[in-house]
Amino acid sequence: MNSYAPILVLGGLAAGFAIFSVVSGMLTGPKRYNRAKLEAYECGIEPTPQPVGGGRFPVKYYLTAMLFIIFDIEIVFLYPWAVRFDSLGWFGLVEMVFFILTVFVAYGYVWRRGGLEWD
Amino acid sequence: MESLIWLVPGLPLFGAAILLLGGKRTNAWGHLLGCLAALGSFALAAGLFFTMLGKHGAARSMHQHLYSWVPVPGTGQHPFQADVAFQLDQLSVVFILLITGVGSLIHIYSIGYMSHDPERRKFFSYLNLFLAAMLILVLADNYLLLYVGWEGVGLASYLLIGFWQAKPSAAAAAKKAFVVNRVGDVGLSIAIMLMFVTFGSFNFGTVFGTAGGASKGTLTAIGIMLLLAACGKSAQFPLQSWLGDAMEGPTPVSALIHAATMVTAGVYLIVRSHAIFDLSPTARLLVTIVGAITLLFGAIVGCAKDDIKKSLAGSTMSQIGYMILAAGLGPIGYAFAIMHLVTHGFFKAGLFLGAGSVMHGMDDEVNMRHYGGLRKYMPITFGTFFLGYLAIIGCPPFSGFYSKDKIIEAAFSKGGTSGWILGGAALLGALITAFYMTRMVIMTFFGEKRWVPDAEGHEPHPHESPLSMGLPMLLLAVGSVAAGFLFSMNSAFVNWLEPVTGPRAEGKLPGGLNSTTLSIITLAAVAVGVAIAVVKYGTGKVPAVAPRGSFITVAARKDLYGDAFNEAALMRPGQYLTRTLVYTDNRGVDGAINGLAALVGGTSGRLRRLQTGFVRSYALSMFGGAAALVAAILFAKL
Amino acid sequence: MNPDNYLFLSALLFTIGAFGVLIRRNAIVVFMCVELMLNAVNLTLVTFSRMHGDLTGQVIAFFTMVVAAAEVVVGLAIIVSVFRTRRSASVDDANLLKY
Amino acid sequence: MSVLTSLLAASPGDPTNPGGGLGGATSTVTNTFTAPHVEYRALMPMLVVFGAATVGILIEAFLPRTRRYWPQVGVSLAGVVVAFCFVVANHGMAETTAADAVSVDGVTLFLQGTILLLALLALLLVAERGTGLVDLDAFTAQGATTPGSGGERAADAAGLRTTEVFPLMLFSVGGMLLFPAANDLLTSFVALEVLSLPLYLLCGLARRRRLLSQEAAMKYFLLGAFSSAFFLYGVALLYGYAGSVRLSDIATAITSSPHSDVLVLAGVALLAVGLLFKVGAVPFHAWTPDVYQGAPTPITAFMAAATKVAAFGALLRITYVALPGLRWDWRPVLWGVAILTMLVGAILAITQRDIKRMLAYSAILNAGYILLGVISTTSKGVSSTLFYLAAYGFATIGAFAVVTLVRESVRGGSDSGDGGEEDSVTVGGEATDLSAWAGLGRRSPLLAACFTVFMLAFAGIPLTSGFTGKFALFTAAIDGGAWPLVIVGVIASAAAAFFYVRVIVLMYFSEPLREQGAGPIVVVPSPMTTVALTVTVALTIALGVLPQMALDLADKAAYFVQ
Repeated sequence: MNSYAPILVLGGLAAGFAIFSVVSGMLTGPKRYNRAKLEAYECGIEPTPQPVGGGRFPVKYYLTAMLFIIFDIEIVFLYPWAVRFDSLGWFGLVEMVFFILTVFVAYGYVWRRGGLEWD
Repeated sequence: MESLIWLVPGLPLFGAAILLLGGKRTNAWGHLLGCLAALGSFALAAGLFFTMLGKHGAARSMHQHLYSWVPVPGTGQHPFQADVAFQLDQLSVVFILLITGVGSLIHIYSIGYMSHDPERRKFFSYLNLFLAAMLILVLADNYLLLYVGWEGVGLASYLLIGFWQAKPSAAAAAKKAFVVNRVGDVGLSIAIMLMFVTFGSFNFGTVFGTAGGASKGTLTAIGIMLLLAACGKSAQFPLQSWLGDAMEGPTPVSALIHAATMVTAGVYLIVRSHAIFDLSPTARLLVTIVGAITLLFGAIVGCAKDDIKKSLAGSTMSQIGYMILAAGLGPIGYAFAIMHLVTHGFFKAGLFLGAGSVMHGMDDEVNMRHYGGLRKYMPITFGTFFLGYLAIIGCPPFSGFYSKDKIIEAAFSKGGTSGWILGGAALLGALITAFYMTRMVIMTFFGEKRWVPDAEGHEPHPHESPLSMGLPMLLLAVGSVAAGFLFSMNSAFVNWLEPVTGPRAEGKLPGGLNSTTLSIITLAAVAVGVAIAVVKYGTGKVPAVAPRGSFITVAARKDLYGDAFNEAALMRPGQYLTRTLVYTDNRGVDGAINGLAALVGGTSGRLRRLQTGFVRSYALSMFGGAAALVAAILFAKL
Repeated sequence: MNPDNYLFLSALLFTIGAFGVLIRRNAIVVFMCVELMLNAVNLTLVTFSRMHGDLTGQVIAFFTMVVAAAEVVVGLAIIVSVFRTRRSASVDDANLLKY
Repeated sequence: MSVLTSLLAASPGDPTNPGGGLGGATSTVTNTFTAPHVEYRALMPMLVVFGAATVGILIEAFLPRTRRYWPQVGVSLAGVVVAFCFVVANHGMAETTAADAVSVDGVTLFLQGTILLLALLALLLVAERGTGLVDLDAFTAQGATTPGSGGERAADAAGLRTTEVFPLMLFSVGGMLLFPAANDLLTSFVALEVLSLPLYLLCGLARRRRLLSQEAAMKYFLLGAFSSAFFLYGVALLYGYAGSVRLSDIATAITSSPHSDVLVLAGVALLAVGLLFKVGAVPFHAWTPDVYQGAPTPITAFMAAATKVAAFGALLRITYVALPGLRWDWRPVLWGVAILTMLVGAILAITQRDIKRMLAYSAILNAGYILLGVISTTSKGVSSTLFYLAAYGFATIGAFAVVTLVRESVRGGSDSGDGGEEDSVTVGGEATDLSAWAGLGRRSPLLAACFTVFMLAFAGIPLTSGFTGKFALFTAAIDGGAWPLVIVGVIASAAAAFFYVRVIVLMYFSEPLREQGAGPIVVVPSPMTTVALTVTVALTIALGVLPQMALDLADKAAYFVQ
């Protein structure tokens, strides 16, 4: 357990600071509300209204999410290579270049077939 | 040359395949391709023959192994080895020359004969198929491959007899030929099974080499089964009834298959298997009896028929009876059986082609009573037919004289009472042959015209047939004239076959006869036959409608009640037996089988409900299966 | 901590996933349950890897993750197209092929 | 202490740190790394196929829609043919390569050759687009459109073609090539997924009856993913037992390990679930009929033939290389599976009314037969399995090729919706109901004759490949002591002969169905299907009449490298 103690201490400190900030703001700050202030974010894009019954997202979200996952997961092979880059040497480099090239082929397909376009 | 043996049956087989698969696309040139395949095969056969002539002694027997069909390496006592291999020896070379030679001529003849038939291409494909199967039959080096060819010629024969299947009679005839042949085929298959059990091989060499080691009873059984097979294919008593009806097929078919080649397969089978018959006198005796009965039977039938082709069919039956008789006589007869087979191949094919030519000119009329006086209108046909006639009745020096005379002599020299009976039968057969053949020639070519107008009132206009039909007839006539003399010179034919059939045993003629006196007696019998026919038909008027005739004539017209016998002795009891069997079968066996089938069907119907279509229930079955698998494999261990 | 416990946990997760496949109707959820099974296996692999002191197990886990991601893409494509046709993602509604 | 703990306490685990956390694994890594030797020649068949698939992806990306078809066909066929040439050139090879992940030996090469030939024939069926007169495209114009929607009609009218099927098929073929060659279980798993994932998608791309097609894809996908989870769990357990996933290491661990075998046995059983699922053995067969029926017929042909070859190849390698030491444990289980598979396949096929479904049950039945070869554990068993897989594969592709040609006729109107004339008859979807096949022999004798050949081959009638194959399998099984299985096999064959022959009887001796005038019609395909059909008929007969060469080849190929 000893090794985890600093983490716990750090966590406790962070939590304490967060609670202190919020509570002190609530207690000391002025309270003047208007419509803009009631939004979830005070600036930027207006959030999409939540549809009735849980609702459905357009398929575009699914597509983008899928593309993210599939390209993201390839990183899994890059990490070990990056960590052991020195000892893997040229062999590792060449293999990895081939791997990334293959991923680029998939990327090219997605791009040309309009997978990256939102509309 | 030796490596080309496979092409001999291969060429017609390719021809048949191209014509059958090509369909209507090959209509324009199909007949030419068919002829080319046959001629090519003949050329190869001739080449092989000359190659063989160039060799001596044992080297003459050539052998080609193509491949082994599913060999089962020696697990049991007898490893199952079914080879596709060809053997070309002195016997098979005679056959392939006859088959491809006569076959080619008949192919050419058919171009003219079938020229008006819309299905000519199909006809040629069947003819090619027949050639291929027949060549496989005679070239096979083992009984299994021989069986393939045997069934193949049966199939081709069935297809060709029923070629005009729109005619109910032709369809019925094809079916009859097929069914009767099956009886014989069963004999062959049983013989092959017996051989495999006894000798552990199908190979000719192995079977014949070890035949001496088998018991007499086994050999006799094999011999009798082979005889049954020969009876079926060669239309011998008691399986003769199909041949007459087979004349429903186109005439070239009758000439090629039902006169020259296929029907002689039985003779080939017996001569090829001589090693087995040599060791079983009982089987041989049966063979001679069958031959003698058939030769008389066929001749009598031939006397009474007014249909020219059916009369010739009776004659074929009778002549093959001679060959079977000769083959049954053993070493003194084998070579003569084959020699008669070859000469018969020439003259009978010629006679059939002549008959076909007559029919062609007479608007497909087959009744001889409606012919008459055709000599002047069809000189070539008459000439060739007459030469064939002289050959078949055994008039010296035509080919039939040499071969038939020898058979009669061999029959007498068998010795003992049986020798007298067989010889007498053969002699009587010669007399009757002379009678019915003379009758046929007179009724067809001589006398007054008895032509009958057809249904629309057109008089027939007999005319000579085209060259494509005339040429084969001429060539066959040459064979009919010369073959016998050539074969007999210095016993050339007998010596040629000696390595296959074994040395010929010289028989001794009984009772003060010698070969010259016997020849004279035979010629006298022939002369008597001719004389009776001339008196009966040549002088008076031949009635256009057959008179009632004596009871023998009536019986002979009905094929000596062959069909009636079959019907009474086999069909009726067979039907009765079938009905009884069907009854017990329905009640007993079928009850069980149907019950089982219903059980399976019911199980199936119930089980398929498990296939609910719900993916979750499939997953459940998989999960259960996985659990069961784990449990089973662990349980098996614990 | 005893590594056995990880094995038990992963076996438990695997079973939960398998039962989820058997009892859930929504195709997406069924599929997520399959993913749960795969991840349970990952846990097993990593545990064994630790116990053997051998990296192979962890490498296999990497591969499994990638394969699972590819499976997600393919699976969701199929499920979405089925959903768009039938307006339902229930596996029990897809029941035309049977017997 | 639980069972597991006792098992693992003595396993070659981590003795120094039994109770520690999971953070110290890197300490075991050495700092030296030697690049593995990769024998590229041995890998060429797979590399070529995957390369061709990648080129296919690029074609999809960079060529305009209308010009993709021929390049795709060309690249796919060329890829498969070149790969086949490499397989032939590699004959006699016996080595493991790529860090022992792949073993190239007789069995691998024979199966790879078989898979490539089958893939070539299946590609011809997939590439079938009909002639100018009829459109025989089996695939939907655009997979993303909803069936029956305006979008689908628009895509159809625009003449769009789904050419992605070619790279998808090639990826699948690549996975199949790797599956029987995989020398460790990780490679096996990856190959299994690479071959399966494209197939899931291909199943859902049918042009007609898209609802069924999508349903088939979903079922296949969910169950396939389910089964691969089991497979993976099996891999994990074997890894836990042996400390390695290499097949030879597992075999060594089994013979040398003093521990109880519970872990390895459970692992083997779970591994078997995944493999038996792919070959369609009972009780993991439930997907087969549904998926075979719903998938586009060319894909069904490909799946039924090539997947079976690949999956049995993997099963052979795993059982013969990794598990010979456990022979006495897995054999009885496989006995049960084989018996169930043969009986269920034969019995259920009897009551099927749909030709594709019937062929699916026939596929299950045949999987049962092939299991006999696996069970016999002799080299004769291996060679007979190899031969049977090839014989069965060709006949299957041919049979499904025939199915693609028997079509329903639609009176008036076509897909494009101009249903003005009453008398025009257009070609509809495949007439898979058996009643539609009545009298086919009269309408199209040649096609009926082809189908008869395949049915006779399935029924195991002499002079067809099926007879030779069954003969070899049953002989091997008897040699291996599995004669009760052979008895079940023969009984199943007898029952099976019933439904095979029934189709023949139906085609030749039944009056054609005449409902509302237009019955089913037989379409004339482009040369692609014709070639595939001719080749399969020829091979089916050739393997029955002249099997010696192929049997010798299979005999020679029946060796594994460790």
